[in-house]
Amino acid sequence: MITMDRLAYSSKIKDVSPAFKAGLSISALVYTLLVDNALFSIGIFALMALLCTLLSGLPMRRFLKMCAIPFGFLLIGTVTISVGFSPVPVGFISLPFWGNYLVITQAGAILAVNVFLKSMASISCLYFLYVSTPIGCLLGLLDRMHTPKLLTELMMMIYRFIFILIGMAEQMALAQKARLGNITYGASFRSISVLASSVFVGAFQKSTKLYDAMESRGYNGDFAFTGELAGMSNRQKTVLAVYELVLLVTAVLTKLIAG
Amino acid sequence: MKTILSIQDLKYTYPDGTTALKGVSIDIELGERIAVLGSNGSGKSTLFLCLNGVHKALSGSILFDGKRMTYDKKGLIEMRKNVGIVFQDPETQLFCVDVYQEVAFGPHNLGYSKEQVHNCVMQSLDAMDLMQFKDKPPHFLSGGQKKRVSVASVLSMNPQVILFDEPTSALDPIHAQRLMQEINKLSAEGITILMATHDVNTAYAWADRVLVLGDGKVQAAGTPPVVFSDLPLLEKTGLQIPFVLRMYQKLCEKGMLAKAQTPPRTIEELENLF
Amino acid sequence: MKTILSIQDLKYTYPDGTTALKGVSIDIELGERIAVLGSNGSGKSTLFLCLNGVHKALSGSILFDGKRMTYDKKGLIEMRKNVGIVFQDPETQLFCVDVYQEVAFGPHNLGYSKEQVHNCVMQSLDAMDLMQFKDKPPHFLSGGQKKRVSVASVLSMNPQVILFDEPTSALDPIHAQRLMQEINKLSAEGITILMATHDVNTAYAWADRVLVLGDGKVQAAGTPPVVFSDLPLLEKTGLQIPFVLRMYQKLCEKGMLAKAQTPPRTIEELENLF
Amino acid sequence: MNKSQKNILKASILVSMMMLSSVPAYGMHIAEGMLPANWSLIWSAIFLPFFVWGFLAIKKQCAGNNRIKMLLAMSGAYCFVLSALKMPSMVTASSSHPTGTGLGAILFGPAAMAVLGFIVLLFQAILLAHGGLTTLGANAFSMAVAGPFVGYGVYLLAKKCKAHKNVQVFLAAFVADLFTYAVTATQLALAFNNESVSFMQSWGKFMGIFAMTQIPLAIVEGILTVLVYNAIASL
Repeated sequence: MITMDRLAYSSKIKDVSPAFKAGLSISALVYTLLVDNALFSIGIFALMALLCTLLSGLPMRRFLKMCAIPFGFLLIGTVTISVGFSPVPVGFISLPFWGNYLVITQAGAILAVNVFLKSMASISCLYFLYVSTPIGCLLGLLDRMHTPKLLTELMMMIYRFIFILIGMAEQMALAQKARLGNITYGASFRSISVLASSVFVGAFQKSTKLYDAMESRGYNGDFAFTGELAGMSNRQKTVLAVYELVLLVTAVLTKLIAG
Repeated sequence: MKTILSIQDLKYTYPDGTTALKGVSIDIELGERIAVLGSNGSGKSTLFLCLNGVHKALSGSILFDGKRMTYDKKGLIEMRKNVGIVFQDPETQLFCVDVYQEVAFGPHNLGYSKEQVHNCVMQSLDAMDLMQFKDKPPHFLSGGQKKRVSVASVLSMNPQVILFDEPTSALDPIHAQRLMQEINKLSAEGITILMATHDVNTAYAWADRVLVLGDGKVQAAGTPPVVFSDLPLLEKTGLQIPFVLRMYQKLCEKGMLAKAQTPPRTIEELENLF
Repeated sequence: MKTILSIQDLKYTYPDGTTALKGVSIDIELGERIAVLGSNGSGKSTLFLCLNGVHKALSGSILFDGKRMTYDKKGLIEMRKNVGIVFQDPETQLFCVDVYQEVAFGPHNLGYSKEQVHNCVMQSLDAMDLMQFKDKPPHFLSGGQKKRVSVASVLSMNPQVILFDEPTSALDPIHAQRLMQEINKLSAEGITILMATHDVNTAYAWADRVLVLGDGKVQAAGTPPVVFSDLPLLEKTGLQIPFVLRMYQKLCEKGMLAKAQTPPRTIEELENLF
Repeated sequence: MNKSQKNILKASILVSMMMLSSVPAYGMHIAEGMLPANWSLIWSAIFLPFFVWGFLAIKKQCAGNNRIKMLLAMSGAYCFVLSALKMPSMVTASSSHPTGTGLGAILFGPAAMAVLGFIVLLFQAILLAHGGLTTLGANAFSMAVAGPFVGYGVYLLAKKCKAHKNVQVFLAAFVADLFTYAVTATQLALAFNNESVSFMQSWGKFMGIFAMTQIPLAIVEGILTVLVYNAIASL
């Protein structure tokens, strides 16, 4: 499985303060939701595309490819939103439906486009955070923000275990394929069910070994975040403050103009 | 000699962009024993997965018994029936509830009738001396037993070629030796065997031919004494000279031993020259 | 010589009833290199887990530097600080988010301050040549790199004794050789090393002393030439004679070589005798 | 395979014929940014008490037993992998994701699922770009609370009625799946209704889309869960 966390390690700003990067990303995300304006969404999307490519060094092609991941199911969702009901045919499209009509009106279409743009903009905000910040730093940031310890502990362990299990599942899927495990639909079905149960058993067998390994290095129930987190420099603090101000002003202006 | 597998300019790139095979060509004769050498990442595992149709080659072709391999359903069934892979780690090769079902997995997928499946399973279990473990879950067997189950699970499809990926790597010497005997038995029955290994001594003693892979290409292919006498090649690919060959050459060089017609392959053969 | 670990009549039975150690006694000297041989199930891994306090011995005792090991919190911390284990499969040894934290896990558990932890981590990362992978999660690393991380994660606790469980088993020759060099470097710095292995040739060439386990008991312990010349023992424990020793003995027997003071341990030493 | 499993397999093949292969599966996660800010907050607030309850339950379980903490983490990782498994589909390589909430609830209990489900959703957002942060509350409520709870309830009920074990497990997974989708549809309908489209109409739209794509999937997942559960139980 190709996961997105791989991208963060080739980022130009991977060692920059995660709080700074989270500040850039999360505040833009919040404003996108609050302002809820198509032009504002487009602006945020463009801003994040710039941050991802110029600041973090992600190739543009890669960024667009990533944007295509949620595109498909966002489209279905938003098309559904755009559909209205009417006793008479109105709008661009109307389909007879149990005595009424399924219609797409201008209002419906605008709502759908708005939701679509807002969603893409929000996704791009998170993408910036993901492609610039290794997971270790994100979890460190959560820890720094006084997330309950048990929760960060579980998250840190789960992150690593996910890849242990994925590795196992992928190897197993290859071995199944090599013995025609996916040759018919029935075979695939059987394969996936034995795979899921086998991974379950494997998970618990591996957990014993991992626990031994943890104990052998003195594990006493304290699985703390021990990494190093870069702090925010004064320059970054200034940049972030200006950034917030610009966002705020733009947001207010957009709201005023759009009514 | 009849060519059973003919590989022509095979190329393969993983979805993440890593090019694992950069044009591999080799003909494999029926009944041959081939040792495949090469460091990790040299493309051994990828080659095996291509030969069995799990990975679809980007370009180039694989001919089985003269017929070009196709990736439609019929072609894949053909290929996976005829070429079996025994993976390195039995832990991830075994996934069924018990040994019987594990061994039945392949024949079942070939669409055999219940009786046919049963016969195939029984034969392979017998061949691998696993009858007593028939109803046990594979997860609870020992390493050596698991390995034998993984061989049986491939054998039950009656393949003509079996690819072994470092079969003895996790086994202790007793079980490793036993497995090698089983492999030799299969070879004696006419099954063509390719074995990926890191152990130059085993490769030298066992193989009819050695295939050295490196950087996704064939670096050398030939009989063990020829390949392992090629010092620049060994240097380049990080391989060591097998003990027996090195000793033999040294002894000849010092005049302590007369040159034999063919260099000895095992320590016993070497000792017999004394 | 100073005895660093003294094991006296150690017994261990798993919760499922399997008795893995039936009374193991041995003294280990400071700075020794000991190869632990024995088939799978002979008790090697269990012994290692006992020596580090992960398994609590049923009876018998372990003395570290003359002090009897206790299983209270302080005693366990002592033991785990002083005796580190590098497990066979790095995949199930590594559990942290990135390499830095993996290596910091041990020192952190020892209650070190942030600076101390940082220093320990940096030193071990440097020693294992891993600085460039500091921020990467283990699943982005190759097998050889993972192995080095698992060594670094033990090294950062500054143990006096390190137990290696088949360190080179999954590595290709180049990476195996490199790891052996790292292990030798640690040994040269005075760290006592126990290495479980199936490879008699490595054991013979590398070890100061060989410990043969079988059926949960010590079958033999002594210098490699002595242990490997004991044919009934080898027969009983399924071990083969190391190639160099066998060759040397054969050549001496045939009168082609004069007996040396001590038998050669490596192929180079053997060749120098010619 | 025993006889009942075989029958189930046959049935599953039949069911899969019903699957509308041309309709791409609708992700059951609400995408990032799709919900208006107020609904994001409301659903987070609704999810919070369940989360706290699950968290306290886990904390009590883990107290003084570090091994349990690790087993829980392993269970969470397993839930992630389960939800990322590619389901076989009839045509081409198109695939969709089973939720695994039913199985998770049976194996680990609904309280643990509230926390583990939350973490799994977070990692799905980070690693796979499925779902998101602002919709985490809504998604967590539907997938980590509503689905598992109702699924688990149905499981207990079926147990009480002395239904066949396979039926218990099937119903748990099937209902957990459907209920998750129904809650998601409700969440979307609540957020997207106005003068021209009433709540009920909006709900009908989203349920309609789900019914087309997810009912067959829920059946398939139910059968799959039975097979997995039996395989696990037989070990």
